Amino acid sequence: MTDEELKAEVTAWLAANWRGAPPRTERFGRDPRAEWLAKVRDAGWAAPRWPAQWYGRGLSDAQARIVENCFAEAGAPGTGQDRSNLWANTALAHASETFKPQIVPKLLAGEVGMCLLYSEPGAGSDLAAIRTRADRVEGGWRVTGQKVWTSGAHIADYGMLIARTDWSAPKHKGISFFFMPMRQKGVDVRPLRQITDESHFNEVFIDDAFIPEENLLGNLGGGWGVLQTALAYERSVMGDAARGARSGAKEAHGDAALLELAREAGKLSDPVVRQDVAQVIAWRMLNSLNTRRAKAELGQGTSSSIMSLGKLAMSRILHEEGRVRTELLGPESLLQGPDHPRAEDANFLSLNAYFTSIGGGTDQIQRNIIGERVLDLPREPEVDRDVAFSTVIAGR
Amino acid sequence: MTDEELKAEVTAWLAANWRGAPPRTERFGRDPRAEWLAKVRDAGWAAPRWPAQWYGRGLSDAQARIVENCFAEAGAPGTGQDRSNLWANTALAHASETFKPQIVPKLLAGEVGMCLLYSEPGAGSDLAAIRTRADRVEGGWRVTGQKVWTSGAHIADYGMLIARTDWSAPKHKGISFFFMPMRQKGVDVRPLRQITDESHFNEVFIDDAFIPEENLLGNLGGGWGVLQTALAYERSVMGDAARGARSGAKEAHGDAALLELAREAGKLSDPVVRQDVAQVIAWRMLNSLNTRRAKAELGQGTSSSIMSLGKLAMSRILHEEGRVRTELLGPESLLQGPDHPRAEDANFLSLNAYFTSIGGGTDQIQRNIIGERVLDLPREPEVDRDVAFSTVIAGR
Amino acid sequence: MTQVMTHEERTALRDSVRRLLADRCAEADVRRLMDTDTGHDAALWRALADLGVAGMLVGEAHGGSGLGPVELELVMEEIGAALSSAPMISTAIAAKLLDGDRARALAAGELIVAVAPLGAWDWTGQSAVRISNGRAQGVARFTPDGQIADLALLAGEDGVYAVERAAFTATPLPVFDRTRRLADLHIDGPVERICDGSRVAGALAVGLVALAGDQAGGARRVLDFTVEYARERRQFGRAIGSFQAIKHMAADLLLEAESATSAARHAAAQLAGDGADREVALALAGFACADAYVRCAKDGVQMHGGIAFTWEHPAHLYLRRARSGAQLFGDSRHWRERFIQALEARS
Amino acid sequence: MTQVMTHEERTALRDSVRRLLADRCAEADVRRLMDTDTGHDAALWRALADLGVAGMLVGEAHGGSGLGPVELELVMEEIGAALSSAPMISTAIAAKLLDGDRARALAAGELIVAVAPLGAWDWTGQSAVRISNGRAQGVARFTPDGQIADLALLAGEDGVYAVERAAFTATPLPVFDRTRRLADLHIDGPVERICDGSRVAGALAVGLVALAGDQAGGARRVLDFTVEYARERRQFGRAIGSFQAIKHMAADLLLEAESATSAARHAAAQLAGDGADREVALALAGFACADAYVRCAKDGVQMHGGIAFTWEHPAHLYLRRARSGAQLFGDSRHWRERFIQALEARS
Repeated sequence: MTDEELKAEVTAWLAANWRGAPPRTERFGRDPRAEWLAKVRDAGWAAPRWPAQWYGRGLSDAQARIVENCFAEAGAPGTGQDRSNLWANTALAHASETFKPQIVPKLLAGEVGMCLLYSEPGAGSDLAAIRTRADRVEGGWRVTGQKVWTSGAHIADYGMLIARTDWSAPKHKGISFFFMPMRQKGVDVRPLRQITDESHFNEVFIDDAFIPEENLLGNLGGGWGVLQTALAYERSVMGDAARGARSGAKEAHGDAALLELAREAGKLSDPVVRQDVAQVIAWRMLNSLNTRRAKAELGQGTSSSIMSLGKLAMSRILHEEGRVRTELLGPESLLQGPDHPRAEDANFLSLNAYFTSIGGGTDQIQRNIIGERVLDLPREPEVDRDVAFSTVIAGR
Repeated sequence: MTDEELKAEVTAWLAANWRGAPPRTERFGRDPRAEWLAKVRDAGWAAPRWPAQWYGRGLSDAQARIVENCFAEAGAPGTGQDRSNLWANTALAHASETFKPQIVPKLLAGEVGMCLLYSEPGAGSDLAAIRTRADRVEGGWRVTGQKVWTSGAHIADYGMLIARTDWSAPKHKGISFFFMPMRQKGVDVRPLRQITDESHFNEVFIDDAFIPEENLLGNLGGGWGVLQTALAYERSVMGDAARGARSGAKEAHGDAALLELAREAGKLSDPVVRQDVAQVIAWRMLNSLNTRRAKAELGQGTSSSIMSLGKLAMSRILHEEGRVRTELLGPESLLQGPDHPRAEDANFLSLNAYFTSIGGGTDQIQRNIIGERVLDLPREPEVDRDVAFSTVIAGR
Repeated sequence: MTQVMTHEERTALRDSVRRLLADRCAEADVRRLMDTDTGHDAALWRALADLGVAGMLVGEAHGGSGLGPVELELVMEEIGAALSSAPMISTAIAAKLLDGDRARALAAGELIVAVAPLGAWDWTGQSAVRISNGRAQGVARFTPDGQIADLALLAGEDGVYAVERAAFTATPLPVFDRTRRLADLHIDGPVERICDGSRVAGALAVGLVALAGDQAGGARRVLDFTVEYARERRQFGRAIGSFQAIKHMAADLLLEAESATSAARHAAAQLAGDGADREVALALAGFACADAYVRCAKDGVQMHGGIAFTWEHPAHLYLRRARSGAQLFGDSRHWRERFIQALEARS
Repeated sequence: MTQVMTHEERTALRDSVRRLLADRCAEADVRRLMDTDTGHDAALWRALADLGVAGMLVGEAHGGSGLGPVELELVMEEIGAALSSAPMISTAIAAKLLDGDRARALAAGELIVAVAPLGAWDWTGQSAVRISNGRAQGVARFTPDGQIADLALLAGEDGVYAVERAAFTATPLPVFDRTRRLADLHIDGPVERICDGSRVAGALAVGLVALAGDQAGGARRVLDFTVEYARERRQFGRAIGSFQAIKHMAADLLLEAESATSAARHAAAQLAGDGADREVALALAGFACADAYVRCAKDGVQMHGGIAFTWEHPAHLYLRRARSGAQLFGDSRHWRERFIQALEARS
């Protein structure tokens, strides 16, 4: 098919079908646009790079982008999930032949709510130190343990879970990866109160919960590898996204907003403020330019080292923007609450910046990753890397 | 003796003897004030805290300070060497009973030039990895190796040398500490050109040089311990001293000088400059206050964690002052040389700041030391700590 | 006459405050007060008064201990370390402005006084009170402890005026740092001129030193528990404090916390001795302590990782307090400017 | 007409420059030139001209390749990485101001032209040249490549004037960065008005982009050899790059170096396309590249430790070049101000 033919087909299909859909409000949980998404999926537009067998059309990246552009022009969601749908990509790559046909179509249509069950109180930066156990039983596994920093667990149907299935293997080698059904006795979800006084995350207490045989992804004991692809995926998405103010509209115009705040505060003529505001906006702009260049270089087949820098860059931007907003507001920043939205924003940003600098791997871990994977600097000696995990924990 | 009696005695002695002396120009090499210093030594004032057997008077710290104050009032040098003379203190504590009486009086009188032979090209931060060897021979040792970052080696009579005497011991345990005679065949001193285009340091190539038996300090293989006391001593002196501009006079008035430069440059009314200048001066002042408080707390018998912070603090001060001076000068900072003294200062400072942030243990090493010795944070696992040094180097 | 304590007496005072706060102002107490309307623990304040702390700056003639800024600073380090909401800063300032029975009641912990600096002293830039013919009208913004004050003092260049409780309404503000309550005072009523403006600078300097002590103490405490966590918490088979990333942050923070302590104590000593470097020292404390505290609290959260992103962990309480202190009485930008002005005046 | 190269052509151009510089502008060559009076390598400049680099911005009609800022920036990354003193920036600016035979000579590498921006363009704040009745008199300060210039261009708002060699004396300045020579031009003699002032802004923008490329290339190179050293150098039985202190500095520097590259290339693209964000992009490159280079060079020295404190080690040559670039055409403070002005104009 030529590019023109493709474009014509998508445009025609959209003209025939797209009538608008309710907006998506949450990243997690069931998608209110499910009906529309199912239509997109069935038409083969949800993941056009995927093979036809899996609802795709086997398009090249270039042609898939044509589809995406058509959808974007129409304001219609649902395509490009072969790039953006973490759950579906993971399932497609690693789910068992029994489970894959059950779950993939639902994921593409947003019909099932999902959450991540990775971190534990004792395994944050050192994710491979998880102690949640999955023990083999008739027809599947029984799971017991505790997970933290889970988003949307209270409305999820499945959790992508890592649990230890082999305690005699070294820490990275005894882990398996599952789609665990969340709606069962034995899975207890409690909200986690954040420093911002919000609760976007949960703790999940798992007590003898059951996972059917076919819900294992990848090989038994091969969970660390599955996890790595899922994490790399998440990181590349994360650097891109600004995570500052509460309102999505504000995020989109981050630069103008800071300038505007300085003007409102009557401080835009202050030379010190001008330097500070300029620097924050510059960092934000540089991060966008880096990301854009990285994508272009990937497009040209050049390897790009920039992709992994986005999250680290964003962390500096957010913390510094919190500082500058506070500087701009002066005494007003002492306040909070709905009557003081500018103060609320400055304070929220100052605290929520840790979501980026700690969440999904701290800045420190991120620098390790960049140093080792991008700059090829040697790893630190890891004392517990090659030791049976049961021996590691016995030694504490 | 009462404080008053002591004060009277010192004052009288100074009145009878002090007629001025040539100023000291270099930290290393023979002291031009040797004649006067010998007189101070013989009168018991050079190291008044030391026992009478070693030219001292066994005074308390409080009384010794009375002596120091009297000398300071008269403008006479030479006392307080029990606090300030690295060489004499090291020799008194560790030299052999044969060598000590030969060397200590000369050191107190500044009659012998000294230098430090610690670092090697392959052993900078990791000083215990030295490969200079001292092999046992009839009547002493034969030494071969290379040392760097030596000040005053070209005019020194002795070098305080660490060399490896046992290759089968772990790295820290096979090192011995010597006073090596410098004026002999086999010791070749070459100037080292610094990034500032000065040469205050030497490389020392040692080829089968001889050290007499009695010049060993401490025990054979116990050199690391001797070194630690000498280094701790150096560090506490170093944090105190500002190491910025070339001229001593300028150093003494560091704060006023930066303010003055801003005024000269016509930028003292610039709000951004004012913030920057204020911050540098503040850091300098805080460092002085920290040092003063540390000394006071030591006086009160409280343990003080502050002493070791001085060098790290000074490193930040110097680098930032280099930046601010450059900012103040603008295009003028592009220049160097005697016709552009302000530019020369700014550029010199910007480069020479590394003397503090690298020399005598990099900032990074210094942070390790503070973290481990002051804050009691655990050491990193050291892969080569308990291995025979010969095995360590064979493994490279 | 200011009393001068020996080193041992100071240590004893400090220890007694520390013990009291450890007992009565533990984290659970702080959190309980955060959820109350006034944020005030009357019983603890009485206990502090019994220790002589409320009246420490009140002269002995009025039932106080007649101590000076040096001892105040030391006590404030404890107050700050414990995140206590006790109205110490207000009380210390008031002690320098009140005499007679009011001073006596202040020392006894029976009178809580909020101080509103006006005119050139108005760090909020938003207060506006008109005083004439024995009456005052207007608003004094962001006044510490206003919500529990029995008396308000309007401190301007032309004099200090006392406003009785009946003549003002205190509107508690929805503060981000719930351990330090602020209120807008809406004043409309008679005032009493109690002294002329010449005492204001000295009194507010005492407040600045008190705040600096609070900041130094807070910085040190958040560093201490962060370092302790770094010693205990294990990841990758090692204590996280053995990793340079954490260890080096801790070393840098130690420099910050020690510098804050030096700055606060130096300002106290200069103020006590009326030293030549008084203005320089006060301005230095005005920003160095605030900056150090913010940095220690900020990096303290980062060093903890995820656990400190929870409401239940105390690290963010210190960050909130650090942020509020960094605004109170003028921000760091303001005090750096004052600092360089003082240097210019000296040179 | 600006020629547009394909990605492959650009890569080929870049590689050919890189190979030439690797061969003829190695560290030893740089050091040799540092010790000469002019700092200029005439043979290398001819070789660069033969590659088409000297005339890359000169139109094809005048013997150049008619390329644009995007290709210039790419070449400048190589020039900067190699610390080459080739008069590329001056030549690039001049290419946008000259026509006819002079442009032809410029493209052939036979005419070296120094450009002195005057009036509002005078980044030195110290130049003072009076032009009237076809004569100019005065001094143009800190002029790059002035010491080897055959022709000087005075670029002011009211026009561009050519000054022949006989009408000016170039006093070479004792520069801290000996890889970038500057001279004061003492001008006294006839001038020729060659175009009006409207071309100046565009020409100087080309110079800024060229400098940004130089900085991005230098930042990347110093980072590269620092990382390489960190992989090889062993202390405590490990490569120093395995320690977090070093590894994390390297990661932060990678962000700086990549950001510099993005900023320089974005400014080039905006200038080439005359994009809407042109002023914003130019100003951003004006400080982001300078700051990134200074930081990479500074931390690069620190990461090397003692070895980089020696004259013989190349790290300080990059630091010197970073420092000189950070002043040339205005410092970061200036460009941040210009940046926010451009943002204000846009909003």
